[in-house]
Amino acid sequence: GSSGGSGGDTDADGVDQVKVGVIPIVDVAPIYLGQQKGFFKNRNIELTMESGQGGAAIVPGVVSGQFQFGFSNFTSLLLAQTKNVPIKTVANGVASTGEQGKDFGAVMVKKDSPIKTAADLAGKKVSVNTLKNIGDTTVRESVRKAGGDPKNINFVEVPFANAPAALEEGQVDAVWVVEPSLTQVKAAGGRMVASNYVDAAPNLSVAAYFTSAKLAGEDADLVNRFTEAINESLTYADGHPDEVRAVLGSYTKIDEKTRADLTLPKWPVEINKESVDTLAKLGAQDGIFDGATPDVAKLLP
Amino acid sequence: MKRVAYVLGLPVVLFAAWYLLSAGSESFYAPPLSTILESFGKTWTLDRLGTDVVPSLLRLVAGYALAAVIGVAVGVTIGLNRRVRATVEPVLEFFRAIPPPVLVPVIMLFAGIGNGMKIIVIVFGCVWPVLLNTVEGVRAVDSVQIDTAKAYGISGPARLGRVILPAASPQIAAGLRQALSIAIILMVISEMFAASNGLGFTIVQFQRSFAIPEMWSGIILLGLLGFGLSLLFRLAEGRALRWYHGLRDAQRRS
Amino acid sequence: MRGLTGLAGLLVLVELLPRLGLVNDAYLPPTSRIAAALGDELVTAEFWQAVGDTLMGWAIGLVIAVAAGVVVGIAVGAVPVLRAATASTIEFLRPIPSVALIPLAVLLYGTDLGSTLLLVVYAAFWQVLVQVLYGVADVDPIADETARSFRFGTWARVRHVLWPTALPYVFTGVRLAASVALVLAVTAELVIGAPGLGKSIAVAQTSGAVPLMYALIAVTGLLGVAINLAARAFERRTLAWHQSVRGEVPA
Amino acid sequence: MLEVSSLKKVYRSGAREVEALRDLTFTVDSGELVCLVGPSGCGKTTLLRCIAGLLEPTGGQVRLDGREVSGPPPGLAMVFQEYGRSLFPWMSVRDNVELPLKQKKITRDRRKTLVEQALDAVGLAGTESAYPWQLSGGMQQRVAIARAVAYEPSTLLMDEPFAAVDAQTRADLEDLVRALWQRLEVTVLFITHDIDEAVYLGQRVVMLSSSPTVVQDEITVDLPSTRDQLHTRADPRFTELRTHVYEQIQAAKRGLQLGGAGASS
Amino acid sequence: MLEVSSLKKVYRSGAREVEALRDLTFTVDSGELVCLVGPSGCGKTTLLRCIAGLLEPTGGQVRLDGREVSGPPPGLAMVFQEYGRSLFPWMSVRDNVELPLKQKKITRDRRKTLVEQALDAVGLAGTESAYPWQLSGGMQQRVAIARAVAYEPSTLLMDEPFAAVDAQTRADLEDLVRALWQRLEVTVLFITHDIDEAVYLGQRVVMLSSSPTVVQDEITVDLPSTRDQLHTRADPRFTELRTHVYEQIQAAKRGLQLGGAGASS
Ligand SMILES: Nc1ncnc2c1ncn2[C@@H]1O[C@H](COP(=O)(O)OP(=O)(O)OP(=O)(O)O)[C@@H](O)[C@H]1O
Ligand SMILES: Nc1ncnc2c1ncn2[C@@H]1O[C@H](COP(=O)(O)OP(=O)(O)OP(=O)(O)O)[C@@H](O)[C@H]1O
Ligand SMILES: [Mg+2]
Ligand SMILES: [Mg+2]
Repeated sequence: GSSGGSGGDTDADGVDQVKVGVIPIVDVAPIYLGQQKGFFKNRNIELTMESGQGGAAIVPGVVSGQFQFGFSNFTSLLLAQTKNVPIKTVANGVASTGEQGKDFGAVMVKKDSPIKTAADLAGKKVSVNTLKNIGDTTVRESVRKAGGDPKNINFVEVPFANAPAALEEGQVDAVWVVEPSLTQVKAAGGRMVASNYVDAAPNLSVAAYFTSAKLAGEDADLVNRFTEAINESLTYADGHPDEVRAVLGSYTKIDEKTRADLTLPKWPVEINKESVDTLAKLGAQDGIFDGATPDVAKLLP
Repeated sequence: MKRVAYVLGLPVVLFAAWYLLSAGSESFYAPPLSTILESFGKTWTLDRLGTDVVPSLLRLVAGYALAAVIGVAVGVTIGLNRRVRATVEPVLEFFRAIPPPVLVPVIMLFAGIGNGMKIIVIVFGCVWPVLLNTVEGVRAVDSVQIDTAKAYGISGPARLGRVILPAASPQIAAGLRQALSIAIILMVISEMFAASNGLGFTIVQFQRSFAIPEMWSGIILLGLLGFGLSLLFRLAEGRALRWYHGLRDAQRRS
Repeated sequence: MRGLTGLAGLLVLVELLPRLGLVNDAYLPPTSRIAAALGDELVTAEFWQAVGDTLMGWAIGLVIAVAAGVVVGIAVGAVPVLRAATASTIEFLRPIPSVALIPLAVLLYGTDLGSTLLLVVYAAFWQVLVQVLYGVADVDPIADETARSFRFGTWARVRHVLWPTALPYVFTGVRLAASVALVLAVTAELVIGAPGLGKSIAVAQTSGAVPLMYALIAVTGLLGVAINLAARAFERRTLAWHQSVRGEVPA
Repeated sequence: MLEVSSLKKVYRSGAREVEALRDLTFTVDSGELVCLVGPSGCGKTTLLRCIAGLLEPTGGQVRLDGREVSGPPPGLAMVFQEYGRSLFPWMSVRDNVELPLKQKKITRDRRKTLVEQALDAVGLAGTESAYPWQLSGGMQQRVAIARAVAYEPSTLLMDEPFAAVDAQTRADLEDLVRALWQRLEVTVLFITHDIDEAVYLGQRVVMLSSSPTVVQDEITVDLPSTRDQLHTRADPRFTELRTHVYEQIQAAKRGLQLGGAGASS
Repeated sequence: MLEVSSLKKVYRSGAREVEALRDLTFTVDSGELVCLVGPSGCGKTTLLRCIAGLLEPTGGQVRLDGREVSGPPPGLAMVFQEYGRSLFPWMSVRDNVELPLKQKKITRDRRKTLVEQALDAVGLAGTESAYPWQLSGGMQQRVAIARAVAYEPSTLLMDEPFAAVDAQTRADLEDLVRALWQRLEVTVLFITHDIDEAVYLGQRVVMLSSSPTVVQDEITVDLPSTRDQLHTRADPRFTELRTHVYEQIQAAKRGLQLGGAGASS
C-alpha cells in the first residue's frame, strides 16, 4: 500500500488509485493497452488517465501530487532537471524506430519544394510544436549531420495538428511533425527530408514516464509495481502492433485508415541512456538549458 | 499625497502579505516572492524589453485600436436597428462563445502565422465588450434627446457624432475599459501560437522550461502593464467624459 | 426568426468556401461534412457527457463569478474610499490571463472541476465587476438624492436605487461573463485535460479529425447562442422599464 | 397651414391601454399664434409630438402646408416639456444652441450672432460656456427656448415653455415670443397651463377636454394685436376671455361641455 | 424650528465659480408654512438642498430643531424641481409612493391606505400600476407630490411642485397642501414662481434677491387662516400683498432694494 497524500488513495482491498498525466497521442498507446489487458490491475493499481496538452499541465500536476505519474519527452525532463524540479523517471516511454525514413516523426516539405535535403533547411522557416524543445534540437542535429548550418533556421511554433495546413498554405517552408499528422502530410503529397530522431542518436529514447521525487522516496513499492506494469505494457505493445492500432481508436479520434497507415514508434523497456546523454549534449549546445548542464544520472531511475 | 496613498496602499499590503506568506516556500511552483523579485530584475532587462515587450505592445495597440473602431461601428449599427440586431446577433453570439485558442487554427488558415494573425486574435477577443456595450449604450439613449435631434433636423453623421455617440459614451467607455485587459490577455494567448518573440511567448516559454520565478515575474510585469495602460485609459476617459463625471459628481460632492 | 437567417447565412458560407476551392477542404471542411461528423457524435453518450461536464463547469463558475462580481462591485462602487483604495489592485490583477494561472490551478486542483472553476471564475469575475462599477456610477444624482432625502438606509439605497440603475450594465456584464466563462471552461479542458467539450476538441485536434473538431467548435458556439437567447429573454422581462427595452414593446 | 384631422392616439403597452387622443380636429393658419390649454394628462404633449412627426398617430392625420407629416418637417423647432432632458449634457450651453444652426448650414458668423442674441434675449448672457446641468431649472428651460428662437423656425411648437421661470422672466419671455412671431411670421402652437398667458399670447385659444380628448372649445382672442403686459392684462375684455377659458377648463375637468359663451368662435 | 444663518454656497467646477447663495438668514417656526420666491437662478433650489442636508454649504449653517443639519433629517419629505428624474422609472406609480413608507416601517395595511389616499388626493386614482414614464409631465409631478403627502412628513420642502399642472388642478393641490399642513402641523417651505400662489398659500413670503443672493424682503401674510380659492383671492388685502411681492421681485431682478412697503414684516 501507499502512504501519504502523494501516493493516491488506497482503498480497503489495498488497490491504489493512480492518476497518470498523459498526452492523448500515439506515444502512450501502451499504457492504454496495458490497462485494457489488466497489467495494472494485476498489480493492484487502478489507473485513471488524465490528459493534458503538454508538460505545462502535467509536470505541475505530478509535482503537486495531483497525479502520481506523468509522461513527458526527455528534453523537457532534462530541462526540468536543470531547474531542480523534484521529479524522477520511472520507465521508458517511447523510442524512435531508428530507421531512416521510417520513423514516427520527420521533417516534411511540400512535394515541389526546393528543399531536397536537411542541409537545405538552413535559413528556412521550419515549424515545431514547441520551441526550445526536443523538436528543434533534433532537427538542428539533422541539418548538422547533412552538412548544413543550423544557426539561422527560423523555427516557429505551430501545433502538430495545424502543421499540415501551415505547410500547404505556404506559411512555413518545412514542418516537423509526428504521427498522426505525419501520415496526413504524406497523404497530402508531402516529401520527407529528415528523420530527425534517427539523426540525433541511434534508437533515441524520446519520452519517459516519471514521478515526483517525493513519491519515489515514500512509496517505492507503488513505483515498482507501476514500473513493472508499464514495462509489461511496453513489451506487449511492441509485440502487438495491430492491437496498438486498435487501442488508438479508444482514446483518440484518428480515423481508421490513418490508424492502419501510420508508422508506430518503438517501445523498448530500457531507457537508452546514451541517447539521453546525447539529447542533453544537444540541448546544452543549442542553449536550451540556459547554460546549465543537466545531470542525467539524477533524472534516470 | 492622499491619492498616492490610495493607489499604493492596498498593493503594498498585498505584496507584503505575499512576501511574508511565501518566504521560505518549498513549493516548486510557488517560490518565495523574494526569489521572484530577484529574477524580475535579472529577467526584464532593457534588452529584453526591446525584443519582447515592444513587439507585443505594438500588436496590442494595433489590435485594441482596431477592436475599438470595429466594436463601436458595428455596435452602433446593430444598436440603432432592431432588425439588423435580430439578424446578426446570433451569429455574433456564436463566434463570441468560441474560445480564441481553438479559433486560432482557423484564423491561421486565412491570415497566416505572422503579426496579422496575432492582431486578429486580439481583435477577435476584445471586440466583444466594446460591441455589446455600444449596442446597449445606443439602445438606452434618452428618447427625449433623440426626439430633440429629430425635431431640429439633426440627422445623419451629426446625429451620430453629436448625439448618439456622446449619449452612449459612458457605456462605451465601460466596454473599452473591459477590452483593454482582455486585449492584454489575448496578446498572451496569441503568442502561444506560432510566435517567436513577445511577452506572452516569453512567459509561456518560462512556464514550459520550468523557470518558475521568471514566469511569475512575467505575470507581475503583465499586471504592471495592465495597471499602466489603465492609468492612461483613465486619463483619456477623464477628458472625454468630463461632462459626464461632472454631471454625476456635481450634486453628489459639492 | 431573423436570427436563423443570419446563422443560415454562416452555414452556407462555410459550405461554399471549401467547395469553391477558396480554402482547402482538408482544413476547413464544408458544412455538410461537419454536420455529418456532428450527427455521428450526437448519438454517443460520451458526447453528452462532455457537454454536461462543460456546462457544469460553466454554470457553477458563472454563478460564483457573477455573485462575487455584483457584491464586490456594488460594495466598491458605493463606497468611494473602497473604490479609491482598490482601483490600482483591480487594474493590476485584471490583465493577468487565466491561462498564465494554469500551473497554479493544476497545482491546487489537478484536473478536477476545481481547476476549471478557478480559471473560469478568475476570468469572468472581472467582466462583471467592471460593468457593475460603471453601472453604479451611472446612478442619476436626483434619484439618489430622492432616496437620501427619504432617509433610505444603505441597503435600501442599494436595493432600490443602485441596483436597478446598474442592472442594464450588469446584464451586459453577465452576457460577457457567460461567454468568457464558456471560453475559459473549454480552454481549461483543452489545456489541462479536465473532462468536457474542450478535451474532446483537443483529442479531435491532435488526432487530425478535422470535421469532428469543427463540429465540436460549432457546438460550443451554439451553446453560446442559446445562452444569449436565454439572457435576452430574461432581460426583456426584468428591464421592461428601461429606455432600451421600452421602445421594443410594440407601442 | 397646419391641419389636424380626426387625430387619434392610443398608447398600448402590455395590458395597459390609454386613449390619449380620441378625435381631434382643428387648424392653425400659417403665421398664426394659437395657444392650447387643457387639463393635465389630456394629451397635449401627445398632440404636439404627433404634429412634430415624432409619434405616429393611431388614426387620423396631420398635414402641414398640405403635405402629410410623417417625420419632423423642415423648419420646425420644438421646446419640449422635459426641457432638462432635451438639452445635451455633453455640450456647453452655446453648443446646445448652436448645433441645430450648424445643421441648417448657417455660416459661422451668422451663427455666432444668432446664438448670442438668443441667449441674451432669454437673459442668459454670460453662461455660454457652462454645461446645462450647471444651471438652475429655469435657466435650463431658457436655454431650450433660446435654441428654438435662434433657429428662426417657420413652425414653432412650445410645450409649457415657461413653467419653470419666475413671473417677471415669464412676462419678458412672453413678449419675446410675440416679437419673434411678429418679426418672422412663424406659425406658433403654444401649450400652457397659465390661462392668462394663453389669452395674452394667442390669437386663438384651443381648449381640450379631459381624457378621452376632443376639442372642448375654441375662442378667438379679439384683443388688439399690439399687446403689453400692463395694459392688455388690465383690459376688461381680457378678463372676460380668461374667465371664459377658466370656466371651460373647469368644465373639462368635470367632463362637461358648457354652452358656448359670447366669446366662442 | 428651522434656522438658516449666514448660509453661503459657492459652486466650483474647474474654472467656473458661481456664488449661488451669498448670505442668507431667516427662520421658519415649527408648523409654519413659508413660501419662497425669487428670480430664476437665484439659488432657491440650492437653498432647499442645503436645508435637506443634501448639499454641504460653503459657509454658515442650517439648524433644524436646534441640531445642525448634516444629512437629511428624519421626517423630511422633499418634492424636487426635477420631478421626472426623482421618480424611479423601474417602479410602478404605487411602488414609487409606497417605497418611502416601507422605509419608515409602516404596516402594510396602513401603507395601502396612505398610498391610495394620496394618489386619490392628487387625482391619479387608476394609474397605480403604470410606470412613471407612461404618464404626462403633470401626472409625474403629481406622483412626486403624492409621495411626499403619503409620507406624512414633519418637514416638507417643495420646489415648484405645481409647475406642470393646469390651473384647476393647481388650485386643488394648493388646498391639499394647506389641508395637510393644518392637519399634521407640518413645517412647510414652499418654492414657487406664482406670486398669487405664494400669497394664497403662505403664512409668510420670503423673497430672495437675484444673484448674489440675500433675503430681499419678507412679508407676513395677514389673511385669515381659513382660505378658499374664491374669496381669498378676491380679498383686497390679497391684491395688496401680491402687488407688493411682485414689485419686490421686479426690483430683485433689477438688482435694487426697494423701500419697505406697508406689508413688510
Ligand atoms: N409612453 C406612454 N405610454 C403610455 N401612456 C402614455 C405615454 N405617454 C403618455 N401617456 C398617456 O397619455 C395621456 C396623455 O399624456 P400627455 O403627456 O400627452 O398629456 P399632457 O396633456 O401633455 O399632460 P401634462 O399637461 O400633464 O403634460 C396620459 O394619460 C398619459 O398617461
Ligand atoms: N451643479 C452646479 N454646478 C455649478 N453651478 C450650479 C450648479 N447648480 C446650480 N448652479 C448655479 O447656481 C445658481 C443657483 O441655482 P439654483 O438651481 O439654486 O437656482 P433656482 O433659484 O432654483 O432657479 P430656478 O428657479 O430657475 O430653478 C445658478 O446660477 C446655477 O447656474
Ligand atoms: Mg405634457
Ligand atoms: Mg430651482
